[in-house]
Amino acid sequence: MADQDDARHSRLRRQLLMGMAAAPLAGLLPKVAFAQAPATSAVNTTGLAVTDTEVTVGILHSATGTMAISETGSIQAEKLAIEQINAAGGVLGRKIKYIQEDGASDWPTFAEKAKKLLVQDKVAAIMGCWTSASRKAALPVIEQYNGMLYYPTFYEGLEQSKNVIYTGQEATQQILESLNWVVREKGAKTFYFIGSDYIWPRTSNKIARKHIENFMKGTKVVGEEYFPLGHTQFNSVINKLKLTKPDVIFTDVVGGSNVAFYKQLKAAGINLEKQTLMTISVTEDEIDGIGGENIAGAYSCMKYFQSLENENNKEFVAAFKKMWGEKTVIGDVTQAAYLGPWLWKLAAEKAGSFDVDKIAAASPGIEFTKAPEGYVKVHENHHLWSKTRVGLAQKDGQFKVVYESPELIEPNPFPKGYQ
Amino acid sequence: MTPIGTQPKDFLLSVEGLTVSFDGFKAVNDLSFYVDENEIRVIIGPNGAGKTTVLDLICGKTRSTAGSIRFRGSELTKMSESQIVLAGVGRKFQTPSIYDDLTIFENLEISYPKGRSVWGALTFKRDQAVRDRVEEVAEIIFLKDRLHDNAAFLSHGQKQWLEIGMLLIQDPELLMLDEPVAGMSVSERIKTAELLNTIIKNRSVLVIEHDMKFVEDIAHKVTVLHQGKILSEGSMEKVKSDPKVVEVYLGH
Amino acid sequence: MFGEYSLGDLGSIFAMQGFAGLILFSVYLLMALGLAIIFGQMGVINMAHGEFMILGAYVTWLTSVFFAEHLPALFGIYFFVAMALAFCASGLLGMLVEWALIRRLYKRPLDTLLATWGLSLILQQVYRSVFGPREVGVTLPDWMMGSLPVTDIIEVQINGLFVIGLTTLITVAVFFMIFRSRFGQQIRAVVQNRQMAGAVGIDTEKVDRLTFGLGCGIAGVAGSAFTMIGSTGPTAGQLYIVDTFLIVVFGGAASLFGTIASAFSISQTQSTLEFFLSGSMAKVITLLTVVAILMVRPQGLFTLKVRR
Amino acid sequence: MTRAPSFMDRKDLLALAAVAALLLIVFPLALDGFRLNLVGKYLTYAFVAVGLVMCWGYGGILSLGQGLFFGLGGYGMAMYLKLEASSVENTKIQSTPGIPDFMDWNQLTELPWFWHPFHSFPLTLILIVLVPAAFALLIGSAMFKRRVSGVYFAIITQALAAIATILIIGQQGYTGGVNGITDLRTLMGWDIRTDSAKFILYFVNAILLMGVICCALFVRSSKLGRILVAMREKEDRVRFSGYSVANFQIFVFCLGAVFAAIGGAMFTLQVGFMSPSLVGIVPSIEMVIFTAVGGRLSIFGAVYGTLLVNFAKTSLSESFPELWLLGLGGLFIAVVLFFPNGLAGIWRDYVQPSIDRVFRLRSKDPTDPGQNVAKQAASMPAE
Repeated sequence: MADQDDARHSRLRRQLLMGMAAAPLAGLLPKVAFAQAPATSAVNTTGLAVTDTEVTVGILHSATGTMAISETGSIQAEKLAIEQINAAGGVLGRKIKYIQEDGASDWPTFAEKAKKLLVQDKVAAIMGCWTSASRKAALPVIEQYNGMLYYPTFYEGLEQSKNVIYTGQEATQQILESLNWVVREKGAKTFYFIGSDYIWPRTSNKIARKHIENFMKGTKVVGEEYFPLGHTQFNSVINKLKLTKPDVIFTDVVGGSNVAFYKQLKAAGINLEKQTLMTISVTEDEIDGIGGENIAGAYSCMKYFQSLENENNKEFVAAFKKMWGEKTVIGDVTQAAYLGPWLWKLAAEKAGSFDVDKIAAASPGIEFTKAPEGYVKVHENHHLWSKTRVGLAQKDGQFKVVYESPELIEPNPFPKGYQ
Repeated sequence: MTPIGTQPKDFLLSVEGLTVSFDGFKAVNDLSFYVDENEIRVIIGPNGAGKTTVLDLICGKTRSTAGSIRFRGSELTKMSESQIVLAGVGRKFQTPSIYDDLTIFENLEISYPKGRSVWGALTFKRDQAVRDRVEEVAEIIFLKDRLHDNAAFLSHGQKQWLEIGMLLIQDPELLMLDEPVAGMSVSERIKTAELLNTIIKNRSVLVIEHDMKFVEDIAHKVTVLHQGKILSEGSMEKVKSDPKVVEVYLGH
Repeated sequence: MFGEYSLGDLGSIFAMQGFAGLILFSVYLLMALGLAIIFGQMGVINMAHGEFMILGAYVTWLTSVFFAEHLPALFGIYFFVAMALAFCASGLLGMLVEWALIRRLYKRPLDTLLATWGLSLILQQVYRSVFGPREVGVTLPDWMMGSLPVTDIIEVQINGLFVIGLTTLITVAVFFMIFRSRFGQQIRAVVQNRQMAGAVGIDTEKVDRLTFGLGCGIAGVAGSAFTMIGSTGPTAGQLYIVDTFLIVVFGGAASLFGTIASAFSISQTQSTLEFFLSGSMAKVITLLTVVAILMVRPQGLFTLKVRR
Repeated sequence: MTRAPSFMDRKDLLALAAVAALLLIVFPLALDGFRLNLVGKYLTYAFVAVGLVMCWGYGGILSLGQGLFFGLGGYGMAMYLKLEASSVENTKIQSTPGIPDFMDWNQLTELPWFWHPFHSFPLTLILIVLVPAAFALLIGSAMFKRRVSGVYFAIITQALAAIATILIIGQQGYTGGVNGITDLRTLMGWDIRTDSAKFILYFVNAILLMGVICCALFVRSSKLGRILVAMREKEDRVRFSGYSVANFQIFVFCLGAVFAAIGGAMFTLQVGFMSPSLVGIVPSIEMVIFTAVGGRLSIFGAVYGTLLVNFAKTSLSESFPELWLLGLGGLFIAVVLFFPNGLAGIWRDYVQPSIDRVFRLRSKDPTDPGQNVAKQAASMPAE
């Protein structure tokens, strides 16, 4: 909303102004810090935008276009993390400065802006991208110019790069445990897949199908449907659901289609309290648009829910709301985006350098104990070890966590037997 | 509908049983007439009689519902507009139809009967023959000194002449003119009559006109249309004295 | 694929599929009616039609929020108020746009396309700045969500019925307005011969403005109704534009009957195909069929043969 | 009279020289590698815009589906590059090595038939031109022969662009889906990702664009160009002067399609991937806007319009990321309402007169009729 937006801006402005006013007073304090900060020539051997007091990173998401809906949360989380890191003394004694670029929901623009950030602005890292398409477009650029991308979205896997840290889950992490859970808890035998028509739902469903057909006895997939992005008419598939009566409706519909799908499902009399529906694409963000009353009773598998009961998360949620307003909600990707700047900070400190090669090498094994989702650790393959959780959607738009994997799940972007 | 027993090939143009209906309204109804070589035929009739529609049908702008139009032995109703033109039928529209954004030279050049295919137009060369012919025609239509002006700057009468010139350069065997002197000043009208008298040599002409004086001057034969049908046909004297004609048209 | 189902099941499914087709038909018709007036009657290509719909949707959302906070007792009927407000908001914006933009472009129909595309970009950004980039969830009164069970399997969606009813009502109203009322007479007069209409004392500028406003207002109502089934976000309007234009063109632009016939045939084709094919392919085949038919018969389904 | 190529008058020659100087000298000297590559990307859209000047400005045919042709060209090139990047060696971790990675993810085990021609570079080049031309011929024949008029044609081409997008996204095993065809590396062994390759590609692109401009100038100055102007004004008169109007419309639509396809292929080479987001309605309409901003009747204007809008888009989105849509939308409206002849019109109405005043003494014989078309075509009011 306008006033909300304005409030954000003016709050930011106020913070900036206060910071400037405080600078002369606090002039003595940072000097102590700088005295300890390693020399710029030592921490930056590749000509990145690092000065004695500052280090620049890029934020690259869509502020405009269809994806702005989803990416706004990520931008907010990354800004929060950067602010918190700066408040805690920065990275290697330097404050983080960010340059924000708009990908405009347009994949070539992502490539263009990534290149701009790397070549012109010489940023030390990029927090950014959301859709697979934008990452695929930006990746060759990032590899060519040896940048460092922190990518927050849960995605289809099948990728691994020295220059990317994937802070969201890859498909097997997200799906397999949850499928086991639904078969175990609900005695599910039949599944019906409904997804948006692009690579992530198709790959996720392929993995789910392989798991169901090959690794679980007596279960099968009775239908699989894909709809163009932005599709809003689901009555036909709902009729098919009524005909096949699957035990579980497994969905990965994204964007505006989500809203249409759940509203029509409810209107058609499919009561999610009785009919098990499991989704891997609905977070708190999406429920904002769908309306809690339309999706209550559905199960979502994610690694993070806003309602997680732990100290890290309580602090994170409070800080987030303080910065961005009481009404904002935090979804899985938003939390994953929040991890990006922190993981980069930890890696830089471990490496003692901002050099991309050193950070890439230092990243595996990095542990972030203050993560809102609990505890995460970077794997050799640059994905995160993480738990997976099943949340039950509530009327108020929040999830009640009904299951949590007992152990951290190993990321496996190239799953054998699932391809 | 095709009548049997006539010998169409004797005529340059034979229209037989021609009918067209717009959503049930028959604008032209079972019309038959024949035009000889070198004949000047004038079609007259009250507003809405279907005069312009007859010309539209002959040149292919409107497709007939039934009937046949034979020109030099070929059936025009089955041909495309450009084929009809190539067969030798030229048509001038009621309101001057010229290209305002082109010069008079270019207006005339486009009607020059060469380079009418896509490839031909791409490779068309403006050689001396083209220039000579364009200038010759420009002379006839009184526009020689304005060859390189934009056509938009011409007066209404001059535009009419330009269009006639465009037809002239096309050199059709059958020339169809829709009200060539409408909206002209008296002096322009006199010049136009003069112009028409030069250009109608060696070809057949089909004219729609309201100006009776003008009609009497040029017509060999007159056809009177009324409600899509022929009311009377023959020499001007004969038509003038036909009581049916007097009733619906002249006495109007 | 039907081997495993009983005859009764199949019968029920076909009944429900027919109903789904009817809902889709109503949705399509509702989307297209406003455009049929603007494009069909005025010849203006309004690429911002979707944004006018979304304005209606946002107005509905604002109304729902207002009722929830201030008049919770009347929440059950807020939707009717919202639709009326949506009509007014989109209609007024439409009249403003006509005054500022469209009336200067009547002689350049292709240019209206470009200008209204620019307008749609501006409106999208305005929505984004005012309402935020995220989708807003419109809470519906309980009575509108849910369904009436007819048999074990057959259930009739109440909001589906509502959309069907609303579309019927608006269609009848539009027909009455265009073909029976004095205003409609004036619209048709202006469409057929602007100068003549002006000469006989019709204020053609006013008629244009009201016609455009009417078309946009109907778009607003459509947007309001779509909050029941679709999403409301700054860019949601773009999703509808291709479908909507195809429906109007397929029907034969100047014919309101054609628009109905076209919405019916397209929705039935798509709904049936969706049952047998995947959603994406159903959409592609439906659109391709429409385009192919338009290539063979460019004037659309219904048209008058006139001397041009 | 300067007897350079007969299809250019002195003004065109000067304009061409100015464009050449700007593209081949000023930009490479003034811009760093990154910005130069950006300009190269913009210039690929200028191919489409020049085609639109011919189709829309001269032919009166507004196509809202040029993205389709841009995409056909771009995908053609991308398919060739992808096959080269998917050598058995590069793809040995796949279950079926030797096919593009996205096919492997979609359980394809052999290359679809329509990919096979793209193993050969010469064949790819031919197909990049031929396939869009064939599509345009098909669409054009179906529609122009039936006299589909401007607005309808625009809407139908728009629908075709939308269908193409849904199809590409839906058939991801064959097309790479929404991600497009990414991770392109070499062209006949030459790494196109390096800065030096980008530099060379920029020049190839600029020179090709000038070739396309010359081609457009030639068509415009031929009798065909005058027939196009004539058709736009009095289609019936042209028809009843013995021309098949439809054939000329088909020709100019095919020409526009081929120009767009060349632009698409160059896009793929310079940007390094091709995706359905360049095929759909939005890019197609944006390209029309570039043309309108440049001046729909000005071939050179198309280039400047494309550059201007894209520079504005990039700089606005860098400084005010959340506001650039407002600027862009306002630009559309302003151009349509106040400058229907775009930059070319502004140049003609304000800049050219003052230049002429300076050079008045040296004015030359104005009667060569071949020169008049451009001037007059440019001076006509829109539609």
